[in-house]
Amino acid sequence: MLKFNIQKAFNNNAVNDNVLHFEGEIELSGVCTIFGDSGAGKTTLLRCLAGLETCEGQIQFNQQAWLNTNALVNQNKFLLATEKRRIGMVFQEPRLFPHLNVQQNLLLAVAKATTQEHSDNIFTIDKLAQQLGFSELLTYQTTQLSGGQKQRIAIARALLTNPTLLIMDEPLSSLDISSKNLLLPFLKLVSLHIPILYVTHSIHELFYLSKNMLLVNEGKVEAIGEPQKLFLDSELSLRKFAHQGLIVNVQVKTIDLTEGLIEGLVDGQTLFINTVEEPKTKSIQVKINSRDVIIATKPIMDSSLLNCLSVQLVDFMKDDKNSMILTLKIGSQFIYARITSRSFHKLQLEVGSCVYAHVKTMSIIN
Amino acid sequence: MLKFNIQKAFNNNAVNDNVLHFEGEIELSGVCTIFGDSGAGKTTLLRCLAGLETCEGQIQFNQQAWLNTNALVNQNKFLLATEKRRIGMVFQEPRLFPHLNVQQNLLLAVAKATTQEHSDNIFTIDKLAQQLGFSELLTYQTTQLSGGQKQRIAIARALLTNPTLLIMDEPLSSLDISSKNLLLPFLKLVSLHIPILYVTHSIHELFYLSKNMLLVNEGKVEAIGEPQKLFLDSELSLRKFAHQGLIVNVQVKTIDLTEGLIEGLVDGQTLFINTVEEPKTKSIQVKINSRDVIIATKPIMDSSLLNCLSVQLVDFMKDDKNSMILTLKIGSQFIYARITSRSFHKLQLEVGSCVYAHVKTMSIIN
Amino acid sequence: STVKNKPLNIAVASNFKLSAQHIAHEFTEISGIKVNISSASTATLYQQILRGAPFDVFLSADQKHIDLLIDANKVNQEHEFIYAQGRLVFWKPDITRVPTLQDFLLYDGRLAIANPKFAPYGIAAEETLKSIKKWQVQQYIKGNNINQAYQFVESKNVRAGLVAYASVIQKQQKNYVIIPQEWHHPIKQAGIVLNNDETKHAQLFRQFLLSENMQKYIKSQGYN
Amino acid sequence: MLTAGDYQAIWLTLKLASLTTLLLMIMAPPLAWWLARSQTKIRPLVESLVALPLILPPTVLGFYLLIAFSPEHFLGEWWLSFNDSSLAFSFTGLVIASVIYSLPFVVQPLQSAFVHLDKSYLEVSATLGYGKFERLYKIIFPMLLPSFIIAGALGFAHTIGEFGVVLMIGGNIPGETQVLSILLFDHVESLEYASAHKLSFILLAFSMSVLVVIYGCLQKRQQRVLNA
Amino acid sequence: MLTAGDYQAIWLTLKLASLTTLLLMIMAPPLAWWLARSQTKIRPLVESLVALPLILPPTVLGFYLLIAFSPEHFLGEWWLSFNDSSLAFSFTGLVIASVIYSLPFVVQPLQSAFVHLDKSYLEVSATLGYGKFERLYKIIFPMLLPSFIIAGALGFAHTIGEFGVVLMIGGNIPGETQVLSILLFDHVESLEYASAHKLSFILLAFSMSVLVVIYGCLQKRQQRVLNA
Ligand SMILES: Nc1ncnc2c1ncn2[C@@H]1O[C@H](COP(=O)(O)OP(=O)(O)OP(=O)(O)O)[C@@H](O)[C@H]1O
Ligand SMILES: Nc1ncnc2c1ncn2[C@@H]1O[C@H](COP(=O)(O)OP(=O)(O)OP(=O)(O)O)[C@@H](O)[C@H]1O
Ligand SMILES: [Mg+2]
Ligand SMILES: [Mg+2]
Repeated sequence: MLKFNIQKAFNNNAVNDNVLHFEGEIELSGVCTIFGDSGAGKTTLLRCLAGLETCEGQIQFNQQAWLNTNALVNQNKFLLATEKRRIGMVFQEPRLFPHLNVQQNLLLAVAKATTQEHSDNIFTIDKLAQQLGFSELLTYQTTQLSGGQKQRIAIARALLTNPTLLIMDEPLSSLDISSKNLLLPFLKLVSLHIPILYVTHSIHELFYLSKNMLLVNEGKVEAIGEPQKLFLDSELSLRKFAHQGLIVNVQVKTIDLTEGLIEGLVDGQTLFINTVEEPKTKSIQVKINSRDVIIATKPIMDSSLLNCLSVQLVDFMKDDKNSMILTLKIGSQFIYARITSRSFHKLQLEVGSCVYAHVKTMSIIN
Repeated sequence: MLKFNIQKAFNNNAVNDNVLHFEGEIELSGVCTIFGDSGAGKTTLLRCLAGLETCEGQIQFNQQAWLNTNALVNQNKFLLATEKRRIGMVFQEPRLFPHLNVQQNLLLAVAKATTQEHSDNIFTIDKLAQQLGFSELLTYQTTQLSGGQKQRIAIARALLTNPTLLIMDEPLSSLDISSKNLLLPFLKLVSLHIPILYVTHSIHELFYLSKNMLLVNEGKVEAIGEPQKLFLDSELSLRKFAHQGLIVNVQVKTIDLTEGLIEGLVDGQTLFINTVEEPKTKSIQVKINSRDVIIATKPIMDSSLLNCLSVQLVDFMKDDKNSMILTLKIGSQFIYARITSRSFHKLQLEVGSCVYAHVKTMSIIN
Repeated sequence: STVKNKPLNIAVASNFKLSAQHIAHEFTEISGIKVNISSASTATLYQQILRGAPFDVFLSADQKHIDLLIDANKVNQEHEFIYAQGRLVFWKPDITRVPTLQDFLLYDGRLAIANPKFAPYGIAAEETLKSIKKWQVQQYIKGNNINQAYQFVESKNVRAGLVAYASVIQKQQKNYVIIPQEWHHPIKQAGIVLNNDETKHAQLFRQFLLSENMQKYIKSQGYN
Repeated sequence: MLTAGDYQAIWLTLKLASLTTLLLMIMAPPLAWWLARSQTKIRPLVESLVALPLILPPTVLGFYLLIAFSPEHFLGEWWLSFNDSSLAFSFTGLVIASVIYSLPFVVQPLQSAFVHLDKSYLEVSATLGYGKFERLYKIIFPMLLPSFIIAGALGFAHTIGEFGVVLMIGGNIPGETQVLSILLFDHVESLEYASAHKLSFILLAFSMSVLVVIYGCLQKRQQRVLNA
Repeated sequence: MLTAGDYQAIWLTLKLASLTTLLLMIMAPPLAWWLARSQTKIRPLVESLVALPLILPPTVLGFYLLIAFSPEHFLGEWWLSFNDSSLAFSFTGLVIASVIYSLPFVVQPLQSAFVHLDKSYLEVSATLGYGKFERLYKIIFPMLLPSFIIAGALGFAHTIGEFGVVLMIGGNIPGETQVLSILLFDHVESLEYASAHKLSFILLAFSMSVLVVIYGCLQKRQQRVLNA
């Protein structure tokens, strides 16, 4: 549990100061993604939490106080130094030490990790080098690396300190697609052991990684919660991403690993999901993008579409000139569909209509 | 026209040097995207072209020689200094000058631009500040900016020098989605005036921006050509992105701006495309992602799907455990479809089958 | 009279600087000739003159350096003169009475002297100590010149020293005893006219310096 | 309170320090730049030569300069060929000696700044169209202004404090070569403590206030840039 | 070739310079760090004080030290309370004076390096678990090693070349305070030019070779890091 109520004032030569005020409480398990516009204050929030930025207020990490400047009169203000917070941090830039080569950079992190209680760090340099694909780079000087190579090493370094909390600021944005595809599952795995605070601009990463998200807007925490909940909320600044899609809970019925298909139930209706490995739990979450949902008044036959859900149209709104966003109800859950206005009119849809929503199995993000 | 044949040797403390050898010729109009894995040599290529990295070989920009170290015995080696090449450059990091505020940083670029021939620079600080959304930041110190804010200013700075070639190294990777959505069309517009060499890891940006791409792999230029051509080529390192999709040429028939729809023809068959503005030319290019293509043995009726193309299956391959990639022929053009193996078998498809390919209008990338 | 305005440059060993200033002042009053005084250690001035320093008169603290200049054919021997003779005193400011020679003979603390290697007063001090068989017995604190030896004592860093009579007179000190003349060779301070140009200003200054009045004044400043 | 001689020495010292600093600020930046970047084998040698005045006792340096300036040697001879008095004991001689003596004080802060200068800023400047020299004075100079100011201030200060060299080659001639440090030493040597204390105090007060102002401004600027 | 006195002076000089450098390398880094980062109002004052030995002619500095060392003043008195001879004319006195005199030479390169040090490296170190002091000696020190070496070398070199201060407070005692620079001056003053030239040559050759080696190593390292 990470609980904070902090204020940070920046003096920007402007008439009035730029005051950021973050308040919230995050359940620390898995990845919590921090999401928001450029300049919203994500980096500042992370830096305050890491103790790299002086700020006013309180921060509480599990049982441990990290900051308390609102102490009672006869008490001392309390500030736990960054190095005592046992966090691993990946910055927006790699920040490798220029006087050391790759291996030495990593050893600097290892040296510190082994002197702390949990000497049984689950990560070692060799394992990480293999998993993140930089085994041949170990003897390189850091100035000899490409942008993406540096970033992978920065991630390894943060992990090697054996942290109790991992803070990552857009760690994958400079990586190529293959590296991203390698690292995303890796980070998801890591998050089973170490909670991660994760800043990203990618909705894909957001939904792929996180059970929990924190929405930052104009220097404030706008909302904290499950991504699918927040994306459904039309009051939030996320509204502009409404077209993106939602997460639904699926009960696993059968798993066919040879075909790589899961047959699941969404409130009683069958949904096929592609997979590469057996899911860990009976109940899984998948993301259905609004742009992938096809609406039909009759079930579609004789096509490659495997999924046909009987849904009810509960709301619709014009998104931009040519598209409509429909909110569809499946039992107790919702999905969005984004279709052209022309189709909307052609199908003569209205609130309450019962229609069929089709989604390609390939489009469902597990 | 940018023609180069350059060699760059890095000494990486390894037994043998790491020699990059780039050879190619690029038509300079619009955006040419440089694509490749992390560490493939994209940044190095750009730096060599910009004259920031010493290298051997020749570079020819239109009529102008930029580098020639292979001169004849009695001739001098030739190297045009970076500042004389009239290029604008956006680096992987923003690199703003820390002692100047935002406005002063930009003025430094303007000062140089007006002393050159074309004093009628199409860009001004005010216009760019508005277009890129940093009007309120002009008086900020650069240390007071967020990562994304810095990057937008770095882009503006490069444009203000009034360059004859713009070189951009992953310029949008640190930006939020709104900024990306703002900047992508903007850069496309810019590229009508100034050719752009553009490094990105995003296939979306690649297809959105560029008519031309240069594929870099392991320190070599693997291929140069239209993106759709290269993505079709199974010999290239791009094969791993085959699932992503292809570009098709569409003849514009009618444009309905109220509904935001273009009705076009793909080799005689109707295709609806959404749009926000009237296309500039009669022939446009759109991208159809393989994951968005639905195959049916009969045309699908009574659904939100507007596009139904009659296609012929010319090839298929297993992609991973559970999916198949089908190559479909529409007249003289091709698209990919990615469907589950289960659907593939259910529909009893085989090479030569004539089927119907459906694509949501919303899924087509204009 | 434009010629008169050309100042006379006089190089003075630093121990004689204050007296020289007074004399120069008087000289200017009478003759109207401006005088510039430059002071440094004798050895430094010697080297500078050897390398063409624009001095008209050189007032050394000893005779040796003048002789060296003559040997080097830099100057004419006729222009040499003795303008003063220095005296050494044993100065011990931390006793309540005026010390006697007996005090000097019995003193066995650290003693401040000028460097016997090159400073004229230092050479005299060495001779003195040798004559009373105290050389090599005592520990010396060597000043670069005699005034520095004086400073060492004055700042109480050394309890006693062999310093110039002129210094204790100038600073109106009391607790000193004059070292008998026989204990060392006389500290003859020689001077020489370096620039014997048509104006003869330098010669005028020499005459003035050796005049009875000025010699009397010099004696009053602690010289013989 | 101060004698005419004191004023003369102060004025002469300021003149010498200003002129020396000016010359150094012209010569030192290119040298420092070269020392910071060059990869040639002779660089360590040049670097050591520049640092030499730090090691050599100033009087010894002065002694050898005196020999070099004397008409018997090339430099002095060449000077005498179109001047009627020797290079030693002249103001020009002092300026030359001071430039040599204070060179490391100006070169070293600049070199250190240049070494720490991230070359990415140079690259950006080039892509903005700034040529080799424009880069230096339009971008690097304003960017490293604090280092230039410190270099200048140190050069100036050290020239004011210079003593040993001037003692040897100056000849302590009032109005020509008798600078403040020499006059001060003179006062001390001739036991004129009151004058010595007075001059020291003035020297101290002046230097300290100049330095405090400079360092204060630099601190403000640093604050602004770092945005504490 | 060299006399016993020469050897003694050389040995003494090396001892003095080493000890002084050692003390400076302990004192200077924290001071330089504070000067590079502090935002307090008194920082420019302290900065100016540190720079003072650059401005004040060394003989004048020596003169005031002589006064300060005398038993009439606090420092000298305190020293005499547990020593039987005065602080002036002692090796300890020389060390104290040298530390004061060479302080700016060590502080300034370090301060400059610290100012140019990107604070992001400190932040990374903190997130890696390195505490305030560990950061300094486990990360910043190795990272800025060249600056530390240069600072040490300059302090050492300048102590060797120190003359004015030692002249005033040393008293020219062989084996105790007669360092090389004083002996050299002695030779010059007593017109023993041959000895002077010899000693100068040795001083030069030694210093130059040390400097050339140091600068050469630093250049290599720079090459490796910058990867020319
Ligand atoms: N040191 C600073 N001084 C003053 N203002 C600052 C400072 N750092 C950040 N800001 C301001 O605070 C706001 C939040 O910045 P922050 O870096 O936290 O944004 P961000 O959400 O991380 O954005 P991005 O996605 O672009 O990285 C911005 O408006 C920025 O201008
Ligand atoms: N200065 C250098 N010295 C030695 N090797 C270098 C240097 N710069 C780059 N390299 C090597 O050259 C290769 C290409 O690097 P480059 O930076 O061009 O990659 P990139 O394609 O831009 O990668 P990324 O997408 O990660 O930015 C890498 O393997 C890198 O290790
Ligand atoms: Mg940020
Ligand atoms: Mg790159």
